[in-house]
This record gives sequence, structure tokens and C-alpha cells, in this order.
Amino acid sequence: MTTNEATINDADGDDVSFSENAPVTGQGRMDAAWGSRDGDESATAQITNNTASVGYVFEQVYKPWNGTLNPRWMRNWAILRHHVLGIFRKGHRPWGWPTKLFIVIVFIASLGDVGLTLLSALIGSPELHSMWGVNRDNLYGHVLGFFPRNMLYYPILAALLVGGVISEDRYHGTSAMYFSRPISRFDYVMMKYISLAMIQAFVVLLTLMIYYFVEIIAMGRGWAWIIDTFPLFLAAFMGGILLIITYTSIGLGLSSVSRGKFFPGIGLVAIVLGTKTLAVLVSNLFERDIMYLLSPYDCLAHVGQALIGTQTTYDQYSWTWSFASLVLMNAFFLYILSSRVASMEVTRE
Amino acid sequence: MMPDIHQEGEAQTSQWQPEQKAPVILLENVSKTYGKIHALSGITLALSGGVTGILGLNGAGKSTLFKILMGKLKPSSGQVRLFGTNPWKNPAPYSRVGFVPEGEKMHDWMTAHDFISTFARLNGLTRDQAKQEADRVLDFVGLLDVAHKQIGRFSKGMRQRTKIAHALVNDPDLIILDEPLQGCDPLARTTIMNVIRELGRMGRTVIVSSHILTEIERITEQIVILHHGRLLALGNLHAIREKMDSIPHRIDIGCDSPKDLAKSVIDIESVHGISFQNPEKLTVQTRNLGHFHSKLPETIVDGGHRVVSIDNPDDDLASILGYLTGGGGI
Amino acid sequence: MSSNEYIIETTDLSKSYGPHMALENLNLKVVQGATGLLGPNGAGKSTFLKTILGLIQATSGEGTVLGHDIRTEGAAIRSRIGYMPEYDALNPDMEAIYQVKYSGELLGMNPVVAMSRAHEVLHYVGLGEQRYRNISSFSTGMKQATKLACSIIHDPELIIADEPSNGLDATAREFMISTLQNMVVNGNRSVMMASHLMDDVERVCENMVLLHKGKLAAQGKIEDLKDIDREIEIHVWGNATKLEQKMQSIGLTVRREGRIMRVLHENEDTTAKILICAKEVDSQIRRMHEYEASLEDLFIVIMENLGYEVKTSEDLLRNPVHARQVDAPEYMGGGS
Amino acid sequence: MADKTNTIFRALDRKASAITEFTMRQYRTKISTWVVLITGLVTISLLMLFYVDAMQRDFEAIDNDNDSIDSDGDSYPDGQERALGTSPFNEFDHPGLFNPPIPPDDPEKWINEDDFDWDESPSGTRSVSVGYDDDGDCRSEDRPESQKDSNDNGISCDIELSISLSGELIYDMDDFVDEDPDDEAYAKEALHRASILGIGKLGFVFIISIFIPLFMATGLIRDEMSSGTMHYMLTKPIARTEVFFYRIIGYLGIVWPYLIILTIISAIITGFAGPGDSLFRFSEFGIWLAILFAAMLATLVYGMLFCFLGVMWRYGIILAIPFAAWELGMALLSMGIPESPILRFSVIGWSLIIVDSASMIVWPDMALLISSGFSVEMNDSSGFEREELIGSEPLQYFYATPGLGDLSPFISMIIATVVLLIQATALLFIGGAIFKGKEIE
Repeated sequence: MTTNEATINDADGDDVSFSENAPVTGQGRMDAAWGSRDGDESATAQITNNTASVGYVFEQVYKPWNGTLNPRWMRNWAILRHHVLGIFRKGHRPWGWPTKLFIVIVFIASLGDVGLTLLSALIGSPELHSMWGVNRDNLYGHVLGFFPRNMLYYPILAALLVGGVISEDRYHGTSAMYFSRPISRFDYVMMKYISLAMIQAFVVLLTLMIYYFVEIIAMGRGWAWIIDTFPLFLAAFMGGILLIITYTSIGLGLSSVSRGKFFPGIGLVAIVLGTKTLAVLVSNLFERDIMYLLSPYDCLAHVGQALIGTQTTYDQYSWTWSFASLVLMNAFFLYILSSRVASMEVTRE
Repeated sequence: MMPDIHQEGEAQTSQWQPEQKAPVILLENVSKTYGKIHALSGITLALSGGVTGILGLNGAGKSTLFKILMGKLKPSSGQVRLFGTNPWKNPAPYSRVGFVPEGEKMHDWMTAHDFISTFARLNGLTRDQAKQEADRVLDFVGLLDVAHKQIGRFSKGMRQRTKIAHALVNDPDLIILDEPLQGCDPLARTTIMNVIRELGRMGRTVIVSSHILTEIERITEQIVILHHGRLLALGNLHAIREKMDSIPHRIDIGCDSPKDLAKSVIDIESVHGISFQNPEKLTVQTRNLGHFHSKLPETIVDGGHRVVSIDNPDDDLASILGYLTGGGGI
Repeated sequence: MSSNEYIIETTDLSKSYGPHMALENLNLKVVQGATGLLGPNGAGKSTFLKTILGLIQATSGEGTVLGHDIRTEGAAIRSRIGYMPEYDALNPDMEAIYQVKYSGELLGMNPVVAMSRAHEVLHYVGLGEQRYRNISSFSTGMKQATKLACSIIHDPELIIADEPSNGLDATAREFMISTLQNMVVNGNRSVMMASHLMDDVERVCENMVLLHKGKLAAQGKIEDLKDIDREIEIHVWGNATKLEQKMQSIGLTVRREGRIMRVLHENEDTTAKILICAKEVDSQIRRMHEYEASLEDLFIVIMENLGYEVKTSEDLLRNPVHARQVDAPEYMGGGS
Repeated sequence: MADKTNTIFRALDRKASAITEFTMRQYRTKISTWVVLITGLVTISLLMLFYVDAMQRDFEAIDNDNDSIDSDGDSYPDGQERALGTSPFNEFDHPGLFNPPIPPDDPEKWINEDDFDWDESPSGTRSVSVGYDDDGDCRSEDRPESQKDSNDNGISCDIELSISLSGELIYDMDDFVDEDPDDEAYAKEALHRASILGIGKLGFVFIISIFIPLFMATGLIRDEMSSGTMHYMLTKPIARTEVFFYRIIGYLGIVWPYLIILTIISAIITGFAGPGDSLFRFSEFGIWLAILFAAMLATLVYGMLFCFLGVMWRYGIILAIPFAAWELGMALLSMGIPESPILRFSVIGWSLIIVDSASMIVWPDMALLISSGFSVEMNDSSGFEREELIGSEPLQYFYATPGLGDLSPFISMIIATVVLLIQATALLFIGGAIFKGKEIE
């Protein structure tokens, strides 16, 4: 790099020099204020001899397009694909790697009872099988058991999924991409909701189905057994659907009120685990169970227990109370969601 | 050591004394790398006084340079001195620096007056002094009438001016403005440009970055050109052009009879070539612009020619940047 | 295109947020071609754009875009126009090509068509080489280009660009402007462009609409609107002050801003007088030309007529700096 | 105050008040702050509601020793027969045959007839003799001395309390001593104390003190850094460590008053609604103070920690969630095994020591109260099935001795406070240093 210096001298010569070592005083700086000076002076410059890089010229040809646009269902289908396929491959919604990793972990962990069923079938031990195979309690436990599934897996899964779904649109401004296209807000929310529910169903319900069918195949169950247990399976399935709906509603509701990714996540986990802890605290201290009505997990468990027909934990209340409470919770968070999305800014906030 | 609840009396924020003889900004061989990317490489620069425009394309390293100056980033190598003090992990020099960051995020929930007075207190002003100071700087940028409105309801130009006002608190000697004109309408832009020029006139060292060349031209002629993290040129805009001797300067002279004028002009020794583009325009090529221009008025007047326009199509920022960065005149 | 010759037409369009009128009785007629939407910050430009997109409901009044009613046919309007928002509207973790493809799918294009069209438009906006890069690694100009690509994927009849050249450097800006120009000239599309950079508007658009406080301030061809006093602008090197005094002494009207002066064009001899003065005081006239009013001047003139004020240096000088820093060293006037 | 000098301290104080004030106002404008604070208030209110309800509840008087029953059908309750020396199982042996005949008592009289008279607790290898046979069925003159002193400690009709080698309390009781206490009084007292401890430890020191910092402190600096507004503050001549510290103070300026208000409300409620003869239980002021103090220290340390995590890493909150889970585990562990050394690696372990120490000071009879609740179950020589008294289980669950060995509670409290302050200071320095060396985009 070479530098050189050039000076243009004025005939006038009222030249102001400013050396680097000059004291920084108001007057000195005033005189040396190059940019605001008046052209009565000389100017100096240093430049670097630079090797020029090559410029480029674009060949721009505008190509018209005469296709027709598909109707509403196709647009909605695009939103669904965008979110669901994003879990599996590139080119769709980029879920963070912690989320993807967690889904894999939860999926495998949820298959734990399948493995044990297979193992017991292999060993042929009826004790093991009675412990792990398909029965009323295990079907309940697969979906709604508190430890570990509803403490460590599903709420955190829902929290990770739901965290940025609406709030990131707001943050990145991608909401403009939806709303400046012929997509109604209802479709926007509905498809996001369904996509999230589908991803959770992939973990919760698919593993349940695998569990049930592995039992049929591994143990060689006949029709009689299937007719016996299929209602239980359906009940557990229903319980799973309820669980997914509830967690998604709460999470999306929270996601719509915040702009960050983490507030909805922490909020969902805090609601699910916090209310459960509170219910346990109250029932330990005061022998009152009523607090469980505030806990989404406890209500789900109660309804699930009633559906499947296992021993209910909170037998002093009817399961319809829990169901009503669930409906209320869903309604509340869906209301928040809809009102927030309706008033959402088109562009980035 | 009782807390000063009533906020009376004077205070001194620190024992820091500026080095009197140092230039306001001194960068020596400063580089900043992010992995393989060189955001800045080997910048050596000393600035004191006046308005200086930092020019460069997006990603040329303008913001990185400012962040290094403001101690937000640590240079990978080299020395940075602000009033002779290294700003990294040392906020002392900032008592004399005002910084207008780029980006639109502000504390939307505050009123402009609140915003400025609250942060003015960080300079060690008392509550009352801070309020007075806020009034003063808001008046300076022309926002006094909306001082008590929430920033969230301000337009972009007002927000930029609020940011400038914030930087002017405590009357700093160095003001750094990162893209102050971005997103402003012409009214706001003109006002902000006037404010910046005025600051330069008041003897402050002002550094402005922009990529809109005409704007910088209107504010200052003292420029620093950055490209791909390298310092391409620094100095007076015209002098820089002057330096690029390898490229002949072109001067267009609009007149009634170009051929007659050419006869007179050809006697000026620095003329390198003459061409006629159309019947009313004479194009002169020279390698010494200063010399040519100093002779031109005399030649015209003495020869009795009628000249309508004189133009230096190469002598503006766009073409300089184009030559220097190899974009071919943009 | 409907039989209506105007692409956007509004009658008494108003939009209020409580007592605040964002738009007030707007009667607009926008013809095909490029139109600049101007106005100071907060004049209601964004509200206007949202209203004609059918995203927010107008309080009163009517309007049509491409022949569709803005009140009832918002979805139809939005599938026929391309909207390029002002702020970031891209997911930084996605690759450009997929983002553009997705924006096409959201319009109802099927994935295969959307993909091939995404390649085309990305080539068109000059991102052919970078289309498989993550958007987070893009520069501002590339992001803007990606946004443009997203908005033109379905070949809309009208492109609404909100600040398309905001934040771009010269090269990128040039490219964006020429791309938009190209759309209008070669593609025969209409562009409505909101911008603060008057140069850009001037280059792309023939027509303009100027909004002020939600009201229509001016509308028409840019050419027709520009008609201001003629001045000669000179760039002076050396002895500027003497030259100024000299010129004033022989009766020329001079406005000076640093080394740039504007001399009122009185008659044909004005230029000669300037040169004579320059010769006498030995100044260099680096540049001398008739100053053409730019859209920017026009804007300022209209705004000044509307009661806005531009602060001049003199205004600023009337407020001398009285307060000095408290903790500055004593010799700088600080301390106590 | 005419003579104000220009001290650095005064300038710092101005900066501190500016940033603190700014932070508090910033919190005030955020909806999420209010949501979080109101949620906390609602949680505590709910717990208080249940507490008040439990205090108002009528506990059925239980005949723990079943001596109100007339086993032999002679219309004399067993207790009366036993006290007067007749056989409760012989229909033809009852006080009605005495001369003069004694009329049968109302069976109600033989419920809750023998209350606790424990006033001393054993320590080390020393065993103590407690208990008094209120209803006289042990001291009955007809009974031989060997029966009155069935625990063979030489004192008739007493209970010998000692501590086993493994540290458990051993009751060795003579038959029919303190066997039928007043269940309601016991239950209310025990539930009252258990509630204060449970709500204080889990509600205040755990739930409130961890969730509020989690929501409020994580973004304290991180949010400003990522949105770019931090630039405005950092261009001022102020050290980043100061910014970190003053921001924390601003956060405490919201959280501490909130905690104080919550505690005062809770203290007033438990003071009025708690059992006892007096209108207001002033004696428990100390325990609430300790809970408040512990919660304040916990919010300080957690706030610093989460703020620091936020500064350190963009996704710092991802680390904060497992940490919160760890703290929950530690909170539960400290109730069971308060002396577990692993607790010393948690914040909550130290905070709970403060509450535990205070409970030891305020309620010196706590260990006895708990053991007496369980002693009823032990005292089953009469062959009837008995349960422990209502309230003793929660009380045992939530009460723990401070886990620092045999130190006096005062010393434990001081050590815990010092440790928490050291943690806070360390986090301040680490956080400040990391923030100082942080490159801000």
C-alpha cells in the first residue's frame, strides 16, 4: 500500500494547517473544520493506490408469467407444508436444531414402552409383559402419565414448537409475507395451529399407535383382544388429542402476545408445571384438591382417566368439571390468540 | 457518603483527563476479523475537527469502525485512541463523545425529553441540569415543541433528530453519526444536514457515515472512503480526485462557439486533450485540474467568449468511489 | 384489467384511528405506469397502502384497485399486486430461493411452478448466484432484492414498493432503481413507489402523489409540477468569500452554502459576469451550470407552502451553546 | 446541605439513580411485568385462601384412644372405667357398683381429654421425661406401679424422649399418658405452622423468587443488547459493570417492594387467621421477616444469575430453565435431607437455611410438636388402630432443621446470608466482567 500526498495551493494563502499534535482547543478546531470551510483554503488528501475489482453487469430480462393461481385451500396447504415439512427437510420453515433434536429424543423416549413390550414378548415373561404391555393403565400412562411424559417431554416439546411460531413472524416481519397475500388471518392462525398439532401428534399419537400395533403383532393378539382393548386405545387417543389441543392453544395464545421466542416457551412450561406444583402443594398442606382445576395437566389427566376408565386421582369431583375447565382454558387462550392476531400489524413491529 | 437525593451541587464523573496533544481519533493499523471475514483491515487514520464523511458500500466496515471507536467491539489488532485513550473497556473518553447508532430501535415508551434527560444524567448532570440540557439539545435539533411526546409516535426523521439530540448532550467534542439520514424525508434530511454542518462550524469533530453520495457532498468535502474494510482514500473530496492522476480529468464547457474557445484554451499548458461532443459543448481533458481551473476564467474573459456552463463530471463522490472501488463510475 | 383506465382510484377515502385522521377525504386517480408516493414521515403513506391492499378497512369513502373494490375484494387485489414492505420481511434462517418459493406458494402457486418461477425472479433481481445462500448472510441490498423477488413472483400487474431503495448503497440502489425501471418499461407493469429519495422517484416515475397529514397535497406529472426560479449554481475553489463579495458588489443575488453558490439568473450575461468576477479575485470555478429544480426542491417548496419549516443554519446559530459539560476539563470551558 | 462537595460518589449516585429509575420505569411500561407480578399475587392469594379456609374449618374431635366407647355395654365409657379402676371389658364391673355409686360420664368428656404436656426436647445423648396424665387413667391408684412405669425409667406416668444414634426421636411412653390430645387445636396449630413454612419456602422462596427473575431479569441486558437500545446507555461515560449493577438495582426496585407487600399481606392474614387466644399472632413476625429476607436474597442472586446468563449467551435462558429445575429438586431435597452437602451448591439451599433457622428461633417447640403428633400413633398399647394427628405430616414435611450441623440458628442464618451475598457479589463481578468484555453488535 503506498500513500502519497497532494496539496493544492491557493493563491490566497490563508492556509490553515492542523497538525496531529496541535492542542485540541475550540478555536483550533473551528479553524480546522474542513467540511464546513469555505473554499478559501487549500485541501490535502491521501489516497491508496488500489487495484480495482471487476464490476459486473446483469442481463435483465423480465419474464412474464401467465399461470393461474390456485384457490384458498391450496394456499392453506402451503402453510401447512411449510411448517410440518420444516421438521424433516430443508427448504421449509427452519426449526432450530434444539427443537429438532428434542423431537427426536422425545420420539425415541416415547417408544420406550414399545421396546419393553417387544422385549417381554421375546423373553416370553408374563410378569414383564403385565408391567409393560398394553393395558388400561399403560395406555393412559403413555399419553398422560406425569412422570416423565408430562413433566419432561410433552410440555417442553410444545413450548419449543410454539415459542416462535407467531412471535417470530412479528419479529422478522414475515407476517407481511402472509398478510400482503390473499390469506385471511383466520386461515393464517388455523393452519399454524393445525401444523403444530400435527407435529405434536407425530410424537404423541404416532408412538401410541406404534405401541398398540406392536403389541398386536408381537404378542399375536386375536380379534377378541382387539375388540376388548380397542375402545381403550381410542380413549387414550382422544386423551392425546385433547392434550395436543390444550397445549397448542395455550402456547399459541402466549406466542401471539409476545415478540420473543422464549416468553411463550417459559410461559407454557410455567403454566403446566407451576399449576401442577401449586395443586400438589395445596393438596399436601390443606387436603384440598380443587386447585387441580387450574392445572391443565391435571384436568387432562382427570378427563383421560375417566375416558380410559382407570382409577381417577381426584375422585371427589366429577370429571365433567375437569372437562369444563379444559374447555374454558382453551376458549380463553384461543380468544387471546384471535384478538391478538386480528390486531396484528402487517409489517414488522 | 449520603446518597444525593436532592441532586444538588456539582459532580465530577471521573478523574480522567484527556491527553491534550492527541488527535481526537487515532487509529493505527486497526483490523477486525470475524472468522475468515475481514471487516476492517489495517486502518490508519487520525482525525481532528470538522465534519468528516465516512463513505463506503454496505458492508464496507463503516459501522464496524464506529463500534470499535465506541468500544463496542474490540479490534483484532492495532491501536485505537479516542482523545488519546483506548476506548475498549474504558468509558472515560465518552464524556466528550456523542454517538448516534444506526437502527431504528429506541425506547419508544419514553418521551423525547425524558429519554434525553434520563441519559444525560449518566454524564453526571443533576436532574435539573439534565432537564435544561434536554431542552437545549431538543431546541437545537428543532424538536422542542414535541419534546413531551412519546418517541413511539415520532416519525423517522424525528427519531433520528432525537438520537442526534441525545448525542449532543453535554456538548461533546466528537460526534459520530452512523447513517443519520437513512429513512428521513427531505425536510428532515435537510434539517439534519443543517444540524450536522452547524456542528462542524462550531468546531466539533463530526463523523458521518452514509452511502448516499450526494448527501455527503452536501454536508462535507472531507471524506474517508472505506471499501471491503480497507481505507481507500482520505482527505478533501476534490483533492482526492486530483490525486488520481492516471485518469485524466474531463471538463465540459458549454458555450456558443466551442471551436473558438478551444483555440484559446489550448494555450493553457495543462490541457491534455480537447474534443467536441456537440455544437454547444467543448470537452477539455487535463491532468492538472487546479492549474487548468486557475487559468480558465482569465482565458474566457480575455478571449471574450460566452460560456454558459462549466462542469466537472468526474469530480463528484460517485465517480471517485467508482474509480477507487473499480465499479467503473457507477 | 378492467375497463377502468385508472389502476387505483379512490373517492373520499378516509381512515381514522379514534380522533386521529390518518387519511382524510382522499381523491386519487393513479394511471398505469410508475407513480411515486411522496410525503413526509407520518403523512399516511403506509396507511394508504394498507387501505388499498384491503388490509385495514377504510372508515369512509370508496376505492378500487385494478377494478376491485378495496372494501370487499381485498383477497382478489392482493393476488394481483405485489407488495414489497418497507421493513425486513424475510426469515433470516431460510435460503433465498425457498423464501421466494414459499411466498409464491402463499399466493396459491403450486410448489413446482413456484420453484421454477423463484429461480427466474431471483435471476431477474440479480441474485442468481446467491440464491442458495441463507438470507442472514445477505447484505441490505440483497435483502431488498429478495423482497422484490418475493413480490414479483406471480408477475403482478401492480407492484407496490415501500421504500425500495432505503438503506442501499450506490451500487445496490442503482440496481434496484434500474430493475424497477425495467419492470415498467420492458415488463409493462405498474409500479407505485413510496420513497424519501427523490432522485430515485424522479428516475423511475412519471407521476407522483404527494400526501401530507393524510390529505392529498399534490398529484400529477412530475414534469408539470417543477417550475421554480432559475438559478446558476457555481462550485468555487479558493477565495470564495472574496468572490461572493465581488459578485454582490456588482449587483448579483448570491446564496452561498460553503463553496457552493447559487446566483439568480437575471439575464444571459450573468454567467459572463460571474467569470469576470472569478478572474478578478483569482478563484477557480470548478462547476457552473443552470440549476434545475429537483423533486426534492419541489417537495420542500410544497411543504413550506403547507407551513413546514426547514431549519437553516441561521436558525441554529440563534441558539448559541450556553451549557457546557460539567465534567469536562477546565480549559475546555467545563468544570466549576 | 449547603456545603456539597464534588465527590465521585455523588456523580456515581446520579448515574445510579438515573439508570435505576430508568429501569423501573421501563418495567412499568411492560405488560409482561404486570402479568408476571399479578400471577404471583394471585398464586399467593390462592394459597392464603386455602390457608384461611383450613383455619376456619371445624376439625372433628377424634377419640384417638377410643376410650369414649363403652366396650362392655355398661353405659360407662372405657376411660372412666379405667380411671376409676374398673374393668372396661366386664359388663358387671363398673363405677355404678361403687359406694356411693358414680354416675356414668358423658362419652364426649372422654374425647380430647388428655392433652400434650411436653415442654422439653432431648439433645445429644440426654433423654428427657415429659408428659402429664391429665385424665388420670395412668395415675389411677388401682394400678400397680409397674404398670404406671411401663417404660422402666423410674418415673411413673411419663414419656421418655431420647435421640437414637441415627438421630431419630425415640418415644418410650408409659401407657395412657397423653394419649388423646385435642385434635382441633393440634391440627390448627400444626397446619398454621406448616402453611407458613410451605407457603414461605415453596411459594415465596421458590416459586416467586425463581419465576419472577426468570421472566424479568433474563432480558434485563440481553433484550437491550439485541434490540440495539443498549447503545444509548453505553455511549455515556459509564462503566458497563456499573450498568449491570444499576440495572439489577432497578430490577430489585420493582421486585423487593413487591415481595415486601406480598409478605406483609401474608403476615397479616396468617396473624389474624392463625389459631390462638390473642387477636394477632405477633410472635410469628420473625418467621415472615426471615421468609422475606430469604426471598429478597434469592431474587437478588437469581436476578444476577439470569441477567448474567442473558449477557453471556443469546439463548442464556435455555440454560436458565434446567437451572430452575435443579433448584426445584434442591428445594424438595432440602425439606427431606437438609444437611445434604449437595445443597450447598444451590442458591435455594442457602436461602432455605435462613427460613429454617428462623423457624427454629421462633418456634423452639417445633420438634416436639411434630413428634407429639406422631406419638399418638406410637401409643397404641391399648390395641386400637390409631392414626397420627392431622397436620403433623405436612408439618414434618415442610419443617427442617438448618442443614449446617449443630450450629446455633443465629450463626446458621448469618452464614447463609453471607454465602448468598458472596454468591451475588461473585455473580456481579463475573457478569460485569463478561459484559465488559462483550462485543456488542
